[in-house]
Amino acid sequence: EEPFKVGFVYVGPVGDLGWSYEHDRGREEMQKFFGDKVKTTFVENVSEGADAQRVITQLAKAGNKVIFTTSFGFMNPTIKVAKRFPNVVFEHATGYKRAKNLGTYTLRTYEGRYISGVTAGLLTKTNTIGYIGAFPIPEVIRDIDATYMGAKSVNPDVKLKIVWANTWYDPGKETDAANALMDQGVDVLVQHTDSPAPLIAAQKRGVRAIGQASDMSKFADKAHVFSVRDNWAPYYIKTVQQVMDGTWKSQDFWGGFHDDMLQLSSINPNLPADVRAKIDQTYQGVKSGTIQPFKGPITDNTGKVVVPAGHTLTDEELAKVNWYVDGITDKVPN
Amino acid sequence: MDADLIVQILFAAIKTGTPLLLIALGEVICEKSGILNLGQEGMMLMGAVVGFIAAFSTGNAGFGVLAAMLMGSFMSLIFAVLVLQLGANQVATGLALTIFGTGLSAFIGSEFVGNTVQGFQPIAIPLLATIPYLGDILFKHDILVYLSFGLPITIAFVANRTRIGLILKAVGENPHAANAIGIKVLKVRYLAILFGGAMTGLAGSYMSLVYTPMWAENMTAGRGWIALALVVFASWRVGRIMLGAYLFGFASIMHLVLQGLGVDISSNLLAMMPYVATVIVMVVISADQFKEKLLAPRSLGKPFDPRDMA
Amino acid sequence: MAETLKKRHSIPRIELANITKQYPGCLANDNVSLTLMPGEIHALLGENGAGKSTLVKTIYGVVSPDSGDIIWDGKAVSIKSPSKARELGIGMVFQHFSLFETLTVSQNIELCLTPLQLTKIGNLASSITALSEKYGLNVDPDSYVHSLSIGERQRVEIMRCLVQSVKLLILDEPTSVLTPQEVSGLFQVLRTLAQEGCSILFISHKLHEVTEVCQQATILRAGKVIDTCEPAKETPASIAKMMVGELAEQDAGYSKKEGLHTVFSMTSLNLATKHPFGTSLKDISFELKAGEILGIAGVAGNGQDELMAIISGEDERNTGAALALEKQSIGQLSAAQRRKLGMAYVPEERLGRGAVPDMSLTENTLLTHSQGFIKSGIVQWKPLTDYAKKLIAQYKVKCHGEFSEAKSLSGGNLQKFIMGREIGQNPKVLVCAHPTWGVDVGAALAIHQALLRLRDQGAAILLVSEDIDELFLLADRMAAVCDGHLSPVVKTLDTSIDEIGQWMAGTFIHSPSHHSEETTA
Amino acid sequence: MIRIQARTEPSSLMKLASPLIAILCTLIFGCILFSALDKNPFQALHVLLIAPLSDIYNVGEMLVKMGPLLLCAVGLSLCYRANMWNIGAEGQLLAGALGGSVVALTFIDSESVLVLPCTLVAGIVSGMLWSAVPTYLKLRFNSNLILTTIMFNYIGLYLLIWAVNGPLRDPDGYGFPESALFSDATILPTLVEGSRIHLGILLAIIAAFIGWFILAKTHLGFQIRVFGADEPAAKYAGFNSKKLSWFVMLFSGALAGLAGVSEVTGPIGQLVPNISPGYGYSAIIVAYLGRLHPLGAIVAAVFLAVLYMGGDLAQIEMGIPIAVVGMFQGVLLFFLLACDFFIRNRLIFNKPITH
Ligand SMILES: Nc1ncnc2c1ncn2[C@@H]1O[C@H](COP(=O)(O)OP(=O)(O)OP(=O)(O)O)[C@@H](O)[C@H]1O
Ligand SMILES: Nc1ncnc2c1ncn2[C@@H]1O[C@H](COP(=O)(O)OP(=O)(O)OP(=O)(O)O)[C@@H](O)[C@H]1O
Ligand SMILES: [Mg+2]
Ligand SMILES: [Mg+2]
Repeated sequence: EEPFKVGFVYVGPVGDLGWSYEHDRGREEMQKFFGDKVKTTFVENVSEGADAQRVITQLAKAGNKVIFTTSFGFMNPTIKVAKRFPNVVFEHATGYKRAKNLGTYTLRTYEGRYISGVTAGLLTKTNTIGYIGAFPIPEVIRDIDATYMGAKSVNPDVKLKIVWANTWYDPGKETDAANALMDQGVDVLVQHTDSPAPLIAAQKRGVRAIGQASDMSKFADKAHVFSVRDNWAPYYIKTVQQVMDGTWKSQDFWGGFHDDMLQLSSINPNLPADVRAKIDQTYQGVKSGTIQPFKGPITDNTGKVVVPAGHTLTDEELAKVNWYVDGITDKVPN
Repeated sequence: MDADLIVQILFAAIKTGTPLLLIALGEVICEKSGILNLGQEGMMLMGAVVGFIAAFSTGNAGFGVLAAMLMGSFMSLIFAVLVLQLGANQVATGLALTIFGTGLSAFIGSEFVGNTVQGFQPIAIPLLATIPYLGDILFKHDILVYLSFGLPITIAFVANRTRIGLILKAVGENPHAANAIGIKVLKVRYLAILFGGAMTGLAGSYMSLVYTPMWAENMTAGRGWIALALVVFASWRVGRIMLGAYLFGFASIMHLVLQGLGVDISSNLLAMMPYVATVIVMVVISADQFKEKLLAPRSLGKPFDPRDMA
Repeated sequence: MAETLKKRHSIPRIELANITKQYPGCLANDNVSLTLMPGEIHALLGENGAGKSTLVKTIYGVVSPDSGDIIWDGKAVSIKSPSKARELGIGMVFQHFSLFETLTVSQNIELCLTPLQLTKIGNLASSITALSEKYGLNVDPDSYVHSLSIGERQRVEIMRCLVQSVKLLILDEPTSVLTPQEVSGLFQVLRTLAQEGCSILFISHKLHEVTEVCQQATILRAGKVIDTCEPAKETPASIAKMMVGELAEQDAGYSKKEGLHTVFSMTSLNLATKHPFGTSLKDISFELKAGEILGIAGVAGNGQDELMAIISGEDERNTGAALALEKQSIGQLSAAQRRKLGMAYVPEERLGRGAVPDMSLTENTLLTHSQGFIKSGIVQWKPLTDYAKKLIAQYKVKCHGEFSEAKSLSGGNLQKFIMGREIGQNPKVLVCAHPTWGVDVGAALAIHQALLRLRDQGAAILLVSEDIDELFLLADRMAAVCDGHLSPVVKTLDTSIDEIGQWMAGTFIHSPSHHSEETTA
Repeated sequence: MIRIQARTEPSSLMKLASPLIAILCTLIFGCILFSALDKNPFQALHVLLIAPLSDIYNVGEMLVKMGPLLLCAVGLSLCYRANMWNIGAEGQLLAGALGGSVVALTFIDSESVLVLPCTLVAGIVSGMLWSAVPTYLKLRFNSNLILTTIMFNYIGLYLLIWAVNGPLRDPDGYGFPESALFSDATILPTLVEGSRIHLGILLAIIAAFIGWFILAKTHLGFQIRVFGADEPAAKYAGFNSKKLSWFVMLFSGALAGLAGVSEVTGPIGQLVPNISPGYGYSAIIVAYLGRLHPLGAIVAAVFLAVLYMGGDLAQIEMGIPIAVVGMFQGVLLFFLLACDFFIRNRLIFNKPITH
């Protein structure tokens, strides 16, 4: 019997230690789960320009039944290809356009950020947390808000400093960004870029930092607080299974701690007990849904009420967050 | 901005400028001999990956540096054979070297992704490090940075004050004449290219052992190109290379620092800063046409075949 | 004298036996044998491309021969590199200078010495100064080569050989760019060296020089030794005959002509140099008439390059009415526009300026001769090719054909081609620099005749040359430049080599009244 | 005994044969490499070099990839022929994409047939502008062109990123850094139904012929070649070096700008941050592989497009990591460059001349 073919398109190299790296680990686990029944193929380093459409088409032509396109920039190319191959299932990560044979999926990374914020708020002695942003897209803006709200919930005096690295991945530049923040009194770092460089920089300066996307504890045993790991495997297994069974339907899926698609990994054993306890408590709350970071009332930093009391942002609304919550002194870029 | 912050920024500018400085120092020697090697990015990646693997396997960062320099030289040897022996075009060969090095480094490094090594620790130099401000900026670095302080002085001395420097300049200005008076042009160029390769390898190991002690694909992120531009920026003068490298380092730190300070300019526009600054400084300093012309190695990029002597 | 030398030293300084060197497509040296005694000044003669340079490069270890032996002081040696040659005591001044312009004189000299020699010499700068005095060479060790005139560079080249106390000095066309005074200075040095026992191998196309200083001569043609002679017993004409075989009437002297109306004039031109080491032009005025050749003598570097550049328009500064062509001011026009008005130039550097080395002769024709071969921006290759063929045939340019690359031609042939190209445009004014530099007698004759024909057709010719004999031969009127000043212009028949030689040294500069009188006359 | 001897003139036979020899050498190297990796070498080579041309779809995609490479390379060929070391095609391409997008987005509601030409012209002009600045700095302030064009690549990139994050961002795009999709009126027509072969590719090929025509047939082209081959000769002949510098730089800026705007109005259909996977840099290789000859650039651009596509196909079909493909491509380029040696030299298998 022919194996069931599944294709993946990555924006970076699988060796980037961050985003594409975790997608590829998800692919590997899925492959392991299904064994010989499934054959996976991936194409790495695919440019988000004209190349994407070709690569996706070629994967479809090569007989892949499900194709995961794992970067926002692949959205329009995926749509175009999906139209031409109605019998192939497409799944696009982080996008918002769907079709009958095209679903979307993303992570509730803000859940992890909220826990990061709480932890950072407790750990900071200078009351200044640093955030290394990649690009000012809604996901990052949202996560900055979540981080700040988490920190504020335990430390009313906390300040958040944001530096945009304008890259998802450039270890050197991320190091520079981390240092620039630490130079300005930051003593806990949260990063939204993919390499472990900021943690290493933090360790050198005796500062704490929180890992992103993958378990980064190995790189900085002392500085590392915990990592919020992206875990795509459950979704990949579920989706492939559904397509095999013929039960798959196009939808917009958001996975978080509840779905085991986010994981808190390698919590540093040397953290103070009370902090560890608070992390655990927050984690349980977020996982069970008793803590909802974007629950009203929330005002943004221009004084406008952005979430009225009694309302919790829907996924649809979460996807459009483009404001900083009250207390962040910066302006949203552009 | 308080004094402490300024000290920190300058400290960081030196660290950021160091890999650029190392590459540019190697390339300037290479260019003085008349050879333009655009393969810096590929050689640097190879240096980074091999340095990392060696340090990781032996647990000794010193070995890592050594291995990286050897690897850099080996890469540049490929370039040298093509360009010097086979007369291949220098620009195209350099670009091919970058493609090759990027691929090869990713290939051999794939198993080492996700590891870290104990790189070099900072060493505060006794006494000097206690000088207010200056001590904090200059004398609390790691060994490779100190090496990068010493190298420009050594290289400037060799290039400007010794017979070796004289020979190098002669070969770069007019290889035919140099050949006619019995200088072994190809040998000089081989050595210059290999030296450039070793320095780039060293810069690579600085990235993967010191700056961010890990290996990740394509981790040098275009620094090789900037370093090439620096050589031109400095009009082949070692002192100016140092200035340029730190200036560029400073500008790339500042665009991040300014954001943290809450300056209300788009981060993308701030990110242009190092490049715009480089152009502006360049325009200002290269106004003296005649001096510039005297400084540029005249045979740069031109092929030389000792057999077709005039 | 040669006999006695040979008797005194029975062992030759150097002996070449059956040297053969094959280049792709040409046998440059074919079984060449030659013997040189200590203290002997030996001339190596032959047309362009006869293989002279190749032979001496073999001796100096730059070129390795395919076969043949070199015997040095009685012992067979193999000279693999110039450093080996210098170790033996061989020094060489190249036809195309091998100096480094961005280095100082003493650095240039240092590069030619081994570290061992350097330590032996000790203070290089002072030994350069000492040698300068001894041989009257006047070389400043600290100046940069790019700031030196051609004559000075030549002296540096010679100094380079002298500091290492040579036993054999090879000079490849050393006099082609020197003034008469400089030439006699050089000969003085050579004689002194010879008396000290140094052998000298001397290549020149100026045969009267050969008869003046050389004791022996070897003549090459197409790579083969075809004759030897004792120059003292010959005349330039008889040597020329040996070299090129049958030759038309040698420069017996041509008739001088009176110019007609003024075609081109320069009035009170003052111009600061752009080049930091160039010469500024000071109050230069002269008139150039149709049907005459005006010769300008001068030691290289006295403003000739600047004068040429401002006349041709390569120096783009606007000189307005200071330059006039047929009473119309042209100082504001670009080089291309001046060409269109009927001005043509033959630059001193033929390869790399007068012609593009890597382009065919057809394309090199188009370089300056575009009129008639461009239709609405499109090059008409067919007629152009035909025209190039015609030029080649008319001026007897030796080459494979109109598709040969310029660099594949010998210097003399390329010079003939360039002359032909410029003359072929029927210029009203032809400005011509050093037209026969390094060109053999046969080619030189052809070029001279072409110039005279052009003059007789009514063109105005400005001839800038360092070869004073050539000027006397060709020019109808003459002047000299020194340090950017132009001497009075006089009829050639009314002056003497002596007077012009003095003007070249600047004796006229302090009598401005005399100057203006003459030029407006 | 084997000796190497310089040829009197370059061999035209070897000009054709040397790439073939190089490819042969690479095939042998590839066999060894892929065997060592436990991949079927013949299949791998097939996928890398033949498959990209194996069916209509792939050929079409190859052309899509080739278009921008060719446009940039033709301009660069002219620049390099004139000794203008323009490394800035990448920035000029991005500027073209950005400039074109501004027009396309301004008139996004218009259905006029004039919008597309206006968009293209805007792209071309932006590309020219982006090359004009370094040219001006060089001619006026003597600043080094290599340096300024590299810097302008980065500046262009950040300008583009700034624009898609700011003024040109799709207001309905959930804040993602992308512009709105262009209207149909600003999309380049496709030339073959069902493929992505767009007008830009045709323009690229026309540009190559224009480039060739200029160099080989016009007086302007002749002047460019003289200027590049021998600057003193060009000055002696009275050619206007400033005019020629401006011409080649603006020409190459225009073509690179056209490449950029053709990407956004062609296969991409909107402004995104990643317009170019480094076309402007790859075009340098294309220009050199094409021996700085605009028609040679066509062959070289096809060749490089095949290589890049082969790289993706090798991942899809055989799971060969892109790193290996990069290595393979590097080696192929090495061989190509090395084999040019035999154009200028020959091997002689007889004994040296003796007497
Ligand atoms: N490197 C070379 N490759 C091929 N042919 C060469 C080379 N060098 C010289 N030749 C050829 O060898 C022949 C002899 O050249 P050579 O330079 O020795 O002549 P020459 O007698 O010095 O001429 P001139 O009087 O013009 O200086 C010429 O035909 C020349 O074209
Ligand atoms: N009739 C002709 N006579 C002389 N030269 C010609 C003629 N026709 C074309 N050419 C030359 O041939 C060339 C035109 O053809 P081609 O397309 O091969 O360009 P190219 O400049 O020769 O480039 P390359 O030498 O790199 O191949 C030009 O060099 C041009 O000068
Ligand atoms: Mg000669
Ligand atoms: Mg051709």
